[in-house]
Amino acid sequence: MKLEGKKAIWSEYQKEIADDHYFYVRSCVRQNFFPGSETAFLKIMRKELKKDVYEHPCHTTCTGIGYHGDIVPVETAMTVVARQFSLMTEAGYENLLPSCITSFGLYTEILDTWHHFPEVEEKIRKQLRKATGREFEKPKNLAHASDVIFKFRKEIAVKAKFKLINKNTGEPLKVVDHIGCHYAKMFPSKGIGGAEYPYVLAGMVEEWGGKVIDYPERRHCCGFGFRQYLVQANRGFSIACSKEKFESMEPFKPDMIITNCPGCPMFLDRWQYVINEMEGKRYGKNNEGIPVFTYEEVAGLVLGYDPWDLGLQMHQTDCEPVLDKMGIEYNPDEKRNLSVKVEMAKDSSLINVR
Amino acid sequence: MGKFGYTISKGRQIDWDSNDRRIADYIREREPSFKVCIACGCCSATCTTGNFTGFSLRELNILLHRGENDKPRNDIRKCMLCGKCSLVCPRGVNTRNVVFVAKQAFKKFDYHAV
Amino acid sequence: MENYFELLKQDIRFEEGLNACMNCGVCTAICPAAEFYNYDPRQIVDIVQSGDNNEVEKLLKSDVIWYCGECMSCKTRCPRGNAPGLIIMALRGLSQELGFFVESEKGRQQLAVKRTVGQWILDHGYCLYLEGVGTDLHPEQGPVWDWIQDNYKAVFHRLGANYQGEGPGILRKIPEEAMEEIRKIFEITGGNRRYERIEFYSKKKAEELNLELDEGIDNEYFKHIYKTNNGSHTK
Amino acid sequence: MDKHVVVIGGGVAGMEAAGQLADAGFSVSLVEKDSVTGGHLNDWYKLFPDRRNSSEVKKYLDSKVASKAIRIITNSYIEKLHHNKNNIELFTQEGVELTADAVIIATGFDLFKSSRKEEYGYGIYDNVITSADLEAMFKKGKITLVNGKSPETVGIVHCVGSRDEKVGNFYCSKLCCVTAVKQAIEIKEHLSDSKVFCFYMDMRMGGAHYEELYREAQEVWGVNFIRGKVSEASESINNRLVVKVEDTLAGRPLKIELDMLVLMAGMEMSEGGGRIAVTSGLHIGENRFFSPADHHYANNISNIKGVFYAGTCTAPMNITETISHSRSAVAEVIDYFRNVKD
Repeated sequence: MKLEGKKAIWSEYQKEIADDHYFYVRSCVRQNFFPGSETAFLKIMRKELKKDVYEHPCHTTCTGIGYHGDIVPVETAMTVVARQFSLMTEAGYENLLPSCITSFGLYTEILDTWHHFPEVEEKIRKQLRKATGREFEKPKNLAHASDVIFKFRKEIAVKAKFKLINKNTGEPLKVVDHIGCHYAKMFPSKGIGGAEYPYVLAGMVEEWGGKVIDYPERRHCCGFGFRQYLVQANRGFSIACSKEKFESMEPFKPDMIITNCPGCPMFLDRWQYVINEMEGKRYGKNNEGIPVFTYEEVAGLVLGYDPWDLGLQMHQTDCEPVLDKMGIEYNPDEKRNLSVKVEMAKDSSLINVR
Repeated sequence: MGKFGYTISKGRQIDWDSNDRRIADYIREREPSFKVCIACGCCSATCTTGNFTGFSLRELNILLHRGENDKPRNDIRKCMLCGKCSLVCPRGVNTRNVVFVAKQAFKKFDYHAV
Repeated sequence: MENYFELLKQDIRFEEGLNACMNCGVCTAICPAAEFYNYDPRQIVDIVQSGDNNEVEKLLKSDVIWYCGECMSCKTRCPRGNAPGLIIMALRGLSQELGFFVESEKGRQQLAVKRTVGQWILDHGYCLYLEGVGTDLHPEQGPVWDWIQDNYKAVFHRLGANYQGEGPGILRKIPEEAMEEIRKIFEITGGNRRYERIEFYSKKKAEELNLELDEGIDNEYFKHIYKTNNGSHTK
Repeated sequence: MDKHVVVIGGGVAGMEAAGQLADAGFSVSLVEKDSVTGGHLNDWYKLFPDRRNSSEVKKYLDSKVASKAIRIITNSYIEKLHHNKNNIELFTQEGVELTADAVIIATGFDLFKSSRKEEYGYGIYDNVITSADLEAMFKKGKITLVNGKSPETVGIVHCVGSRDEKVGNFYCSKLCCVTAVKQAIEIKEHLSDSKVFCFYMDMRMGGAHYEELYREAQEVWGVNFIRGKVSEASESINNRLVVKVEDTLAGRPLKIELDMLVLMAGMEMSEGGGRIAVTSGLHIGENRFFSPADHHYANNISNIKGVFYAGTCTAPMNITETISHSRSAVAEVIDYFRNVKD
């Protein structure tokens, strides 16, 4: 493997990412399965990086899962998205910051379609007006939340309390990155590093001391496949995809998986549990599983946030092996102890301030 | 199905590295014209059996070369050995003999139709 | 018989997704669905571009169009700029519009997607809804999910959520005026029509199969489509 | 007949044109960007379909340009040219001005830069090489992997940079199929125990004796032909290449691990040709090659009076076609002089 070859490709796929004043739209999957990640993201943006990130209480799902589950027609999805744009315009923002890859992909697809078929945009404007009386401007800048963390990866490294380094051996942690199909596969130029060798997570991992390992099934889908997971009868497909990835990455002995998309970490986490239940197979060293993280969780750990404030207790596959390697102290008793009162809701980073 | 209600799907890729190509090798040795097929489909188009059963000599050739022997070992029984295919092959493959030798090979390597 | 090709052409994704295909197979080579299902996106594109109305009708009524996971890996690679995934989306849309989806086991599942995700969008403004995802329907969520659901208030509170609260935040209650706008959008843009079509044809099919189907997900037909796998879809 | 003709490019087309012009009694300046003439011919070892040594053709061309009427200017390229009253003025990169009564552009082709097909990992994965890299190995007489060992399994990918909208090349480069077959046979000649796989979309064996070579590859050498465009390559823990393709004739995806992957790089308009086109206002086609006045009966004639095209600067061609095209360019020059008043 020649890293220079990848670097040449990375240098070709630079995308513009706004510097400040973001309009944040949340992810359905993140909110339900990784709430700590969105909380950590806002804390990093607002408290560590002093950025203005605004969240409109009236924003909704983009309907992405319904759209790709084929129950929501394309014009409906477009109009719902147009409404999000309208909320952004109304709040005085022009940099859209989705927390979800499916949303990011959908926004990108819609803007591209409107670009090629202006008559469709006109129709959607009319429909939105008719339904809600709203008007909108299209975002000037569209960046996924991971793009923004990538942009500020060096600032985060400066504040780092921990590194992605095994403190016992001094070796960098071996990290597998999983990008999420809708980040760049549809529009390679919209992703940092393009579709074939995305750099968005690799750049963070490198900057924070870890080593990204490539493996044959790196580009393979996690298997969500929308209707393929949503309906029980189809889940044999869903799990087979993740299994294919685990089998492919296993010989490289990864310490952890870092993910970009809201859904992928949930699947890569849960399917390890199911494969063990079904086939008695455990991946990872000492059969302890391969811990799976969101990029916000990794950023949070690097910045020294409490693992249980990040929500690592919501993972089925234990994350402790990575915490131990990084030398992060944590209270095991606190993991599932609900009597611990932490008033996160009063955290100022969760409040819109302009 | 257990408590989950499904099982992990098996891949259907042609896995070149783990496939058994002894049948194809056996045929190639004994009927060398087997090698020069270009998958044009003339044989299948003219095949009387194929018209009624979906049997395809073109497909059989490809699958055997890939070491995908399960379908061919079942399908090959359908061939009536009329030899029409040999007449139309633009590469002069002795298709009729390919079927003959293939049957021998299945027998030799103990592949039974299922 | 309707001219399906003309109907498909009305779908913008069909226009975007289909140029001339040269059958190179680059899509099938990396398609996750082709890897596990008896499925070949190249052949789908070939059938569709042939314009053969009978063959397209067969597709619309078959399981085959429901295997794709819409990962769009095919779009990255196609040397002719096609997107089989987008063509599939157009086919699925038409299959539901015409009621053909209930003719296949995989197609019938659309009701399950509609009555879960579809319902949550209109009821709550989210594609997923914490209380709707339980280990009864999602056993793979594992023991950790049982613990989370049993203690969701404390768990989500600690992680900074604003569960069903006012104002911004994780899993906040989306204000009624916002939900009204979403419902109105669904009404005007064909979202409701899609839902109604799925319901209408599913009810017809349930009668035909003699399976009970009332509202919600606790009924024979829902369970049937949610769980049935006749085993013919994979190798 | 004291006419002076400048030939731009000292590859097969330019050398042949210069030689023919000299034979016809003109004085010729042959401008070559490299330090030696011969162009891509210098990089090939044996030629398809007869596998004769490329040096034999080179020897013929060298003898053609040995004429005293030909001045060879190496390490120079033409930045710009324009028609000026009765002659054509040309400027080299160093600003040297040449004057010609006619010009033959023979700027040839560049090989497609295979790293642009990112999914094949050229320049990233150790044992992914191009057809040109493999020729260099043939020249050295040894086919080796990065670790010095001989490959046991080799895959050959057709259509790299050809017939591919993703890299902006809609056209077929026409000669990669036969190159693939030739190289497959040569690999088998070197490494008789190796297994060789050609991954193709269509076998376009249009030249004389090409189809016969294809048949020989199957019949004599046992090369495996799999119909499908390679979708991606990746590297396994053992430094082998995992290749994904659909076996379209079986209608199923196929996965295979190989020691080496050879990319059949297509042909593109050369950088030098592209530059002259821009600076001098010469027409190019959608394929970015020079677009002659008429593809049927005037395919040496440019849109600038007195400027003619020879060889692969107008489209992919093999050596036979290139030499024929050069000769017809010379015929056009003679015709032009006949009709132009001094």
